This record gives sequence, structure tokens and C-alpha cells, in this order.
Amino acid sequence: MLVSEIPLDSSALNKSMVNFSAGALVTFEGWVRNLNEGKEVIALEYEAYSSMAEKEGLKIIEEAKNKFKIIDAKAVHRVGKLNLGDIAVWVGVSSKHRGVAFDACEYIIDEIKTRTPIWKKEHYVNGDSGWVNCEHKH
Amino acid sequence: MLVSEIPLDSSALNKSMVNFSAGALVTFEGWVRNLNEGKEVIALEYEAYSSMAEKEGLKIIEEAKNKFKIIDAKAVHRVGKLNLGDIAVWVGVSSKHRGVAFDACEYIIDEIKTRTPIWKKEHYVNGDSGWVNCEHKH
Amino acid sequence: MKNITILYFAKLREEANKRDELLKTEANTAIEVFNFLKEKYNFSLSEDYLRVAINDEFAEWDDKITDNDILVFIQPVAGG
Amino acid sequence: MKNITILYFAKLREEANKRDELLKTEANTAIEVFNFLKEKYNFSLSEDYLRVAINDEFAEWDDKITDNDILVFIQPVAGG
Repeated sequence: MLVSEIPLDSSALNKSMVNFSAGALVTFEGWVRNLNEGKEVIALEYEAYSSMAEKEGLKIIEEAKNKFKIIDAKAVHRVGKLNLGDIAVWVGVSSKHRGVAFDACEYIIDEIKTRTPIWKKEHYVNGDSGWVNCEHKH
Repeated sequence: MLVSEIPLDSSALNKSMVNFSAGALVTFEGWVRNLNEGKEVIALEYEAYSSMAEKEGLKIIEEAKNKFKIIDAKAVHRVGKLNLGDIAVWVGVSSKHRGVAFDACEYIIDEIKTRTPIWKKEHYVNGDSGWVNCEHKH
Repeated sequence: MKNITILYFAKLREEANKRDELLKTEANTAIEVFNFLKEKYNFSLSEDYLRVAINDEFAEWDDKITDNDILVFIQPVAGG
Repeated sequence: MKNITILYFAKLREEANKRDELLKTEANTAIEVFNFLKEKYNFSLSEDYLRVAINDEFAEWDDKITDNDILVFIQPVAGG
């Protein structure tokens, strides 16, 4: 897994997965959307503890390769300021048969969201902002 | 669902799914691979009963929208002569939350493969060719 | 007497050596049409292994056919 | 006396108002370091709500720290 400060190009990422022995590619793109828990979002920023995020991401990908009969898997997470519709995270999994590609792709994104040290700060229309999951906890 | 005689551009297809209220895009690409049941494939062709395939495809997409809480879904199937690595079929599903996008995308591709009248003829390295699932049955 | 259209695809297209044909028939059901054409072209696939579509919709073999219907014998699809 | 490095991210970075610092400490465990810094910067998040990483790996709060360790207090991640 990589952490990227530049916008993700899903076309190039998808192409990087081409493999003549693979029959299936499943990809996930996480996009910046305009509402979170009812609050209107205008922009957000992701901040990563990059060295650990990349190590933890590689562990997740190795786990997926051991659990599921896939050919390849990759993941990239964007950091920095993002706008509506930007890709925050991309995951791609190739395999011979499609079922395992769906399972592995979902496994990888679920684990990335749970385990990799990457944080999101949302900026709202009303001027407020906050780190998701970190506010009002003591 | 559409049946296309020209190569599928997954980048343009993915972009066509952008929606600011969607947080997740799951896509499936089916690729032409070099082996099927142990036989080495050099090329293949897909033939469709297009009017019915598109109608059946739209039914599948409507079913997915009813079963799963998704925002949008699209599918395109290529017909004609394809080479190794070409995209035979593309499915994209956008949603607010990612779990349903995985489920709906897998549902759609499984149903397309089972129900839409599209046939595949494989050409093998040894000079043989055959319609997949149609040979040696009486 | 009915006028119906048959469209052929994939292996059956190769075996019939045509993409479509107009048929004048006294057949009442889809299976009667199929049996006539199976004998005519010596199709390698039997009805147990096929489905029939009438006017772009899956139908049953013993469904009635009517004038101007379009019939297609649907072979097992690409699958996988 | 140990020399350790603390890296701060996200909300704790804002509360500490710095990205990193070198600390000379007699603390033996990660939780001792955290308690000292929580009081110093008045962090809004308690250890129940955080995890600790030592040298890029998740660790336990009562794990021993050694000279030149890099500590990070890991807030709940973006999730969702």
C-alpha cells in the first residue's frame, strides 16, 4: 500500500493490474461525499502516519493474499486536501475467478479503514470542522 | 445495460459514475485471460442477442436497485473479437456506504453471466475453437 | 398459418448457417417449431439444453406462438 | 534516562501544536509517557480511546520503552 499526496488516477491504477492470467478485476474507490452524518461537507483533509500506514497496508494485502486465492492486490490512500468527488482511497484485486476478488477487495478496504493510521478532518458548510471519530471523547 | 462493439474504456465508465452523494464505487472488469479449463486461449469472440441482452441487463440492474441500497449501477458488455487483456464486461455500482456496493456489483455480474444471451467462442493455440458451454451436449 | 421470424446465434447460427429466417408454419408451440428446425438443420443441442425466447423475453417451450412472433433458441450463455 | 521521539498527528497534533518532539524521560512504559504528555498538553482524548505505536507497530500501553524509540498515540482512524 502507498500513501499519495497527489490525486489518484484510477485509470492508471486499474491498468497497472492487467495480467493475462487474471479473468477478473474488482476495484473499490472511496469518494469524498457531500454529507456525513447529516452535516454538509465542503472539503476535507486526510493526514497519515505514512511509514506505519504503508507497513500496515502491506500486512493487510499479504493477509488477503493468504486468505483468498487472488493473483494481485494493491491499495493507495490519498492524503492532503480533497474536494467533493475526489478519490480518497483506491483498492484493486485481480484473480482468475471473480468471487474471491470481491471478497478480498472488501476485506482489504474494511481493514484499511480500521487499522491504518490515517485520519480525516471534515470542513462543513457552516464553518465548523472536526476530526472524524475523535471529537467529544474523553 | 449496453452491448458495445467498440472496446470498453473503464476510465470513462468509472468517471460516468461520479456523484457527490456517493461515498463508494465498486467496479468489476471481466478480462480475456490466456487459459480456460487448461486450454491456452489466443483470442475470443462474444456474440449477443443484443436487444434481449440489453433488456435482461436492465431488469438485473433494476433488481439490484430494489434489493440493495445503492445510488446507481451500470453495466456494459463487449461483443466481437477480443484479445488477451481486453475488457469483456464492466459493471459499476455507486452507493453511500460500501458494503452494499460490493453485494450489488457481485449480484449484477453473477446474473449477467447466467441470464443475458451473450455467447463466447474461444480460439485456442492448437487451432481448435468452440462455443463455451455448448460443445458436446445433445 | 403463421409468419414467424427465427434468429440464430452462436453455435446454432453456425449449424443453420444463417442469422435469421422467416418461417411460414402451422406449429402451435415453440417446441413444435424447434423440433422442425432441429431436424432440418441437425442441431447438436437438444431442447433440454436450451431455453426459448419469444419477442425478447424468456418463454416456455409449450407456450403458444402467434403471427409475427420472433423466436430465439437460447443456448447456455458464456457463464463463468 | 532515555531519549525518545514522539510524533503527533491529527487532533493530538493540533492540541500539542507540534508535529514531533524529542523527549528525555525516565518513564519505563508507553502509558507513563502518555500520562505525562496528556497533562502537559491537556489532551482531549484518554488512553482508553487511543492505541500506541512503538517504532511503526501497534504496541500495548504497558510495553517497555527503550532508548531511541519512536512513539505515536493512534487516535481512532477515519473508519466508515
